[in-house]
Amino acid sequence: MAQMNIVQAVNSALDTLLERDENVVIFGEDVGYFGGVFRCTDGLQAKHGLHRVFDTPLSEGGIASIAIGMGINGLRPVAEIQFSDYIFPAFDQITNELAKLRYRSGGEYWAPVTFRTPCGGGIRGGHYHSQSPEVYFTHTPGLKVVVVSNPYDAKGLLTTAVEDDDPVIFFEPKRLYNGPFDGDHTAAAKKWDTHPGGEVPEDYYRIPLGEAKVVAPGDDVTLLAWGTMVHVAQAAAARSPTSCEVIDLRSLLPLDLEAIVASVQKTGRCVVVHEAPRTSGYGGELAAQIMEECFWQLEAPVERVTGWDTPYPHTLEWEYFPSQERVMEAIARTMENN
Amino acid sequence: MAQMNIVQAVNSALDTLLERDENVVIFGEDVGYFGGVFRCTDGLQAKHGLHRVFDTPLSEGGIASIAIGMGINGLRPVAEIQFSDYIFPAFDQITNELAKLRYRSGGEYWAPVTFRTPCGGGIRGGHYHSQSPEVYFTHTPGLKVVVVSNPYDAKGLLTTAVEDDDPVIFFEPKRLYNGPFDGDHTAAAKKWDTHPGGEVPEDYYRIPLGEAKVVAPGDDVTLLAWGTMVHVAQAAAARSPTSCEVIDLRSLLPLDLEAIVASVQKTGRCVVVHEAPRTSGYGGELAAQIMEECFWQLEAPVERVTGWDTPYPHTLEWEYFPSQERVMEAIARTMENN
Amino acid sequence: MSRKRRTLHVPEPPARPGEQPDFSQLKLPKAGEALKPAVDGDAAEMHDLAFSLVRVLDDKHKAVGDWDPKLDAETLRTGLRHMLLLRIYDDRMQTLQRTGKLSFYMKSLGEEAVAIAQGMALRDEDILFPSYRQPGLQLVRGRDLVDMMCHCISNQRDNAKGRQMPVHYTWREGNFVSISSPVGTQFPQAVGAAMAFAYRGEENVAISWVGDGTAAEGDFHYAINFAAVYRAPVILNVVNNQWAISTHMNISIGGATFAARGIAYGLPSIRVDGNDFLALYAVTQWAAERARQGLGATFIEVFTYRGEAHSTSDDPTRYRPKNEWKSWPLGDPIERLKAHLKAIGEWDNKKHKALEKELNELVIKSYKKAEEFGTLDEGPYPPASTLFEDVYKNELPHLRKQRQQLGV
Amino acid sequence: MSRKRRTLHVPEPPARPGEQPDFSQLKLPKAGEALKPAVDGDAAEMHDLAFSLVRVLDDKHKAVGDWDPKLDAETLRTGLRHMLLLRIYDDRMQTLQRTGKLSFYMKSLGEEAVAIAQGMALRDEDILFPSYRQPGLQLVRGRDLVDMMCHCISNQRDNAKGRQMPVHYTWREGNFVSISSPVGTQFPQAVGAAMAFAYRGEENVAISWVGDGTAAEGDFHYAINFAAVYRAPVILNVVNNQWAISTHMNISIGGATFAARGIAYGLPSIRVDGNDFLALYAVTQWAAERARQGLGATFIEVFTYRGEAHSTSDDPTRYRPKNEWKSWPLGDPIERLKAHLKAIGEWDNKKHKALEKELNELVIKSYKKAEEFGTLDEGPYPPASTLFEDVYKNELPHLRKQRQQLGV
Ligand SMILES: Cc1ncc(C[n+]2csc(CCOP(=O)(O)OP(=O)(O)O)c2C)c(N)n1
Ligand SMILES: Cc1ncc(C[n+]2csc(CCOP(=O)(O)OP(=O)(O)O)c2C)c(N)n1
Ligand SMILES: [Mg+2]
Ligand SMILES: [Mg+2]
Repeated sequence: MAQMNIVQAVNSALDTLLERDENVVIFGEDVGYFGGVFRCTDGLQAKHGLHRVFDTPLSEGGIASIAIGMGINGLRPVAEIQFSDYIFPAFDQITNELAKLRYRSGGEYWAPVTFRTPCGGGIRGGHYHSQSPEVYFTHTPGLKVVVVSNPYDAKGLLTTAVEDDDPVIFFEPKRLYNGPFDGDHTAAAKKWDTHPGGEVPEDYYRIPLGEAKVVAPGDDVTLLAWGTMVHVAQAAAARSPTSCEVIDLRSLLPLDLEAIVASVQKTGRCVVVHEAPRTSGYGGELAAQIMEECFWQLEAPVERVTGWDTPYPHTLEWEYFPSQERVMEAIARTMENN
Repeated sequence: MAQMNIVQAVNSALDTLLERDENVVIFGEDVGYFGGVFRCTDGLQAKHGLHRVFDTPLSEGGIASIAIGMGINGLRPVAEIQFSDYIFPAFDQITNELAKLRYRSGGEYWAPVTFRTPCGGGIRGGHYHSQSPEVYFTHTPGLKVVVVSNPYDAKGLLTTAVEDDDPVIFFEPKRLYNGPFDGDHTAAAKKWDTHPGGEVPEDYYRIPLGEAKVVAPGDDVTLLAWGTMVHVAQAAAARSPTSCEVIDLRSLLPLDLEAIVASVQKTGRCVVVHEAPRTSGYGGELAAQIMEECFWQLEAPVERVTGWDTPYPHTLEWEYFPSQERVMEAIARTMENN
Repeated sequence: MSRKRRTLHVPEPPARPGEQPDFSQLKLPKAGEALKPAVDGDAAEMHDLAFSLVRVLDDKHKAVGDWDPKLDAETLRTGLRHMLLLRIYDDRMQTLQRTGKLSFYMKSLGEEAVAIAQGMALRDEDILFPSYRQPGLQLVRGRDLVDMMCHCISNQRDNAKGRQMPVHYTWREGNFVSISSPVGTQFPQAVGAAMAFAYRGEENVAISWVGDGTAAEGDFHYAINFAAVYRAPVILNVVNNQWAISTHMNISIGGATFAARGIAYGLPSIRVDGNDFLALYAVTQWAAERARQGLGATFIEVFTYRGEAHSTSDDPTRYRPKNEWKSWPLGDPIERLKAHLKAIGEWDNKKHKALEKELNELVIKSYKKAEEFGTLDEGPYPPASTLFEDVYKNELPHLRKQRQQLGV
Repeated sequence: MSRKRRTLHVPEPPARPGEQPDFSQLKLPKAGEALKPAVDGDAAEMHDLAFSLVRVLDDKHKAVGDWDPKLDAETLRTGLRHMLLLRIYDDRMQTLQRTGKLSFYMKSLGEEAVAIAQGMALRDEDILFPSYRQPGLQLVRGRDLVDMMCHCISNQRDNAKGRQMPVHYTWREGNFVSISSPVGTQFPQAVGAAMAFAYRGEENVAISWVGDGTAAEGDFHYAINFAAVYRAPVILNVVNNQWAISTHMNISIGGATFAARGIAYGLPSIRVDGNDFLALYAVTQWAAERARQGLGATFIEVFTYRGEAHSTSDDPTRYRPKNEWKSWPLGDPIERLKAHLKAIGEWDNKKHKALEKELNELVIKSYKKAEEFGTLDEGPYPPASTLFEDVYKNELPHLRKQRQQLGV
């Protein structure tokens, strides 16, 4: 066991994977010599060689497509998209090619590609360094989608994602890289050493995709969140007079519907929290599934606390970012229906 | 008034727009001399000139980006994406640029671009000529999204879309181009002349975006649909013993929530039908909003009848395509909860 | 050349329906004229090849010049056989499409040499990333026609399990990567596959093809750029058949040649007569050898003409002169190879007739066999449960639920 | 050059931290060497310009050769002033960023001539699609520094209403199109804007810039291809400052030059010394004139060096030698123009000092004024209700509801 932040946990996962499987290759913009703009691949090129961890031209479409070709031809590529805001030039290769390859070839071809990409806001990144595009990928059959919320999960889930023979889009909330963040930007920044998820085994381990985690047990309202919002939800739950069960979904697809249903059937109330815009966000899908599965147990409509339906602002970031207060209000609203 | 199919209605709208506004330009792959692979721009180049209706290189990203530049510089471009399956190479320009331009520039710049694109299945087009990607665009603030279901609406909505100063993604279900289609592929193909929507004014008219249309009144279940599924839903409603109110959403964004709420508050039950895959489809968003607005009126969970969470198949198309039967079963299921 | 512009310039083809085909702007170097650089030559010294045209067969049907690959007659006859089979197969399938036996079809007419000659110049371990216009590669690698047909008529033996439209073949055994409809996506994928060969220190090459129209996609640029940067052992071909559905290449290319695009990235870039079996073979062999030696990628413009409609969904008389193909100066690849074989005394009309007959029978027999596994209209199709297979390696819970909902 | 490959080839820069900077591979033609074609010359006859380097200022600081734009001293002094102001402004803003007054900053150090010389060679009606590295264009067109600063410190007077990070300026009055972070997207948009000029028969041109790294994006290819096909009156510049964050241009370019990419599309393609004010001015003027005459697009590689970190988020000593910029043979654009003005007797050190002082004061005074409208930390910011403005032209119902939910 060691103390790690998410940057180090990702680095440790990649290091371990490079050691264990010679087919693992890592590439992307600035990931080679420099070790990535967030330093997630720091030292890996020096340790494993230029041909295993390397820089690419500035071309997300190119990165995605060579990853697919490598995957078809026996490698296990881990590609970094520098910010998830920049994944869109690769959208066609990901949705039309990578996602559909196994299906369209009758199972003859597949490409076990993992895309790692920093997502989310809270870093004054404005419009184009703050987006949370996860829902687009959940609507694309053939892809798996993971969003991590702490170092321990990051390493365990990334290891599983890379070893998975299906393509995985792996989101790393950049606001969490160096410490947990509960939405209170006026408080001093925390480090991971104050959080249980900061304890990370140095050796190889896996966390299965599709298993949500109850991060705080409770009785009256279920809070569903992923990424940074897990911390916001937990903080709101702690401040709320209501007993809340907070669930970190971890993988959005496959979805751990069982865990969600078990909780909502118990509590009868649910608040989904995400950073992405509201309309057609993953919160809508969850609300719909919860209604389908728990209709008779629901005591109030599933509440959604989300980013607004606007692009992500810079100056007014904290008016956009779903706050503890907004989560608490939503909890209170679900309780009104009593 | 004239009898038109959707191809002709679109053509007539474009013709009228070209006449009325010299800033309207139309371009895309094969839309010029040839008049488009679905013939929607037939004759327009000959009539209005090479510089107003022209062919482009085979590059959806290029088409989208020059459209934006033209829009910034005073033109009103109408670009065709030959199949909506091929809109993804333009995804970055559409979601990161076009959608966010007005916002990021503090309102200084905008681009009044309309993308027309044939969508949906039912034509044995398989994987890559059948997709319904509308939900991706509804999750992108800054875009408006329209899906048409008949010639009259097609002309009226397209006219409004092109004249709108916001960007619009305008979906034309290709299975409906030549006639209404209710999902029964074993029946003889119908023509638009048997449908009231086949009557189309030859002159200019507009249909506002954001107004849904009740296409069949009813009391017990609300059916929400758009595009081809409007016809499937109507046929299912007609066959069903239950009294169904069928609503054609027409524009998904802006959404006519009022009309939906009014209907569901009356019926207490709702089935959403769409062709796109289920997970994170627009049906999830609608279900969530309906729960939010009509929680106390709902007698049963909102049902979703959708494409499966697989890529669109070729041979087994009719196992994939949401059928009247599946809609009827869903209606029946909502009625069970009585 | 100076002129004030009045409005937007939009290029047009030399001739439209009702007009005479016009290839007068075409500059065709003579056979044997283009120099052949050493396999390990410096790309910067080969720019000429991107503006010239490598041709081996001369007007008298002789093979001339440095690029003559000096193939034995047996190889040439095999090439002829493959091309002929492809044409007959195409004809048959297109006819069947017209009668409703296939939902869709696309021919290689006039471009048969591309897949056949280039395919023959490679090794079986080399991995192919074709577009829909190179099904002939499968013939070169000996695929059973019955399997190809079963895919095309979408029956239960379609190894793609009915997921795609006809002509979107996949054949892992033949190293023929699943074709997808979005054009161009395979081009940079081939570069990735080539990088994997290099990574492992293997000598194999990857090869891919896109059309003249497709060269406008971003994928084209990714491919050529990444190939150059990593010196990937890949052969990147633009098959310039002058048309992209109804769009003439004048709309696809602003000036220069397609081959010139390779120069811009420092790649050896060769323009080759796409209807000249020998030239195509030689150029591909040269490029493959270069790649195997670790010297990186080659870019090839294959200059040809699309003899047929784009696909069965399309009517070319609406946008180009009816007889344009007949006026096309580089002729018919089959006729040209046949004439060459005859000119060197290795073929005659009688043999040709016999071969045609044999291949016709093979196609007819194969089709009968294929129909035994089902037809488009009647089935049997792959079972409905296959709808939910292969989305992921293992079925995920939500798909299991959906499968059960469909009752399969 | 033949060698068996063992594994994947990955290019590296000539020198890394701890090593000596190494520009020995650089071939620098002499000033005045490159020929200047007629404005209406045939692009196919100008290929040399894509492999050479247009330079006007020689080692003795004299303007030489055909490309000398023969600017009067007043214009040169204006250029010097703008470049100097840009540098002082940059220094000030970067310092302020370090003290937390800005959330982020990016400098133009070493590349000041790009925006200033190119901007000055244009007309005000010409539309600009810059990257984040050409803020200097605003100085050329006389934007008030206070407005630029208000954007950068994200206060209530930011005309972008706080929607973007600093240096993402927008300025419609100056025909300066809103900068967005996704690199390269503006390049083909500029082509569309140029097509609109052509469509209306106007003489104006559009111009855009991307970096060496960015040239790998699909947008780059779209731009150059569409520009060529429609002969759009656009000037497309690749500012090759040799680095894309930590990525050396050797990873961006497989061979040849960036300028060579224009050749591939039949465009006049010119490589120019990006630190030579006169050369940049001349080349841009030539390209603009060509575009105004209806002769279409020009492609320009501006060869320079990024003197500073990529941005304030980045530490270049981790990936390149510390003193690389100092070893860069093409020097500092400000020093070079200054030396030229001195050499022609139009400038001296005293004037320079005075100018520096004046501009320093201007920047300090402007900043004081800017802070009056609010600061990053304290505000006032744009009111919270602006969060919901400009998503659409008019507020849609769901946004109204969300605004009300926020209580604004
Ligand atoms: C991304 C994408 N856009 C559009 C299409 C529709 N389409 C199919 S083939 C084709 C023309 C291709 O022309 P070319 O590249 O010259 O190849 P050819 O058919 O001549 O072999 C078009 C536009 C597509 N399949 N994919
Ligand atoms: C599409 C996209 N991918 C990645 C980034 C992150 N990024 C910002 S600038 C940059 C490097 C750009 O280098 P270059 O094009 O050479 O321009 P320069 O900074 O040198 O002016 C990168 C990778 C981005 N902004 N947009
Ligand atoms: Mg073609
Ligand atoms: Mg750069």
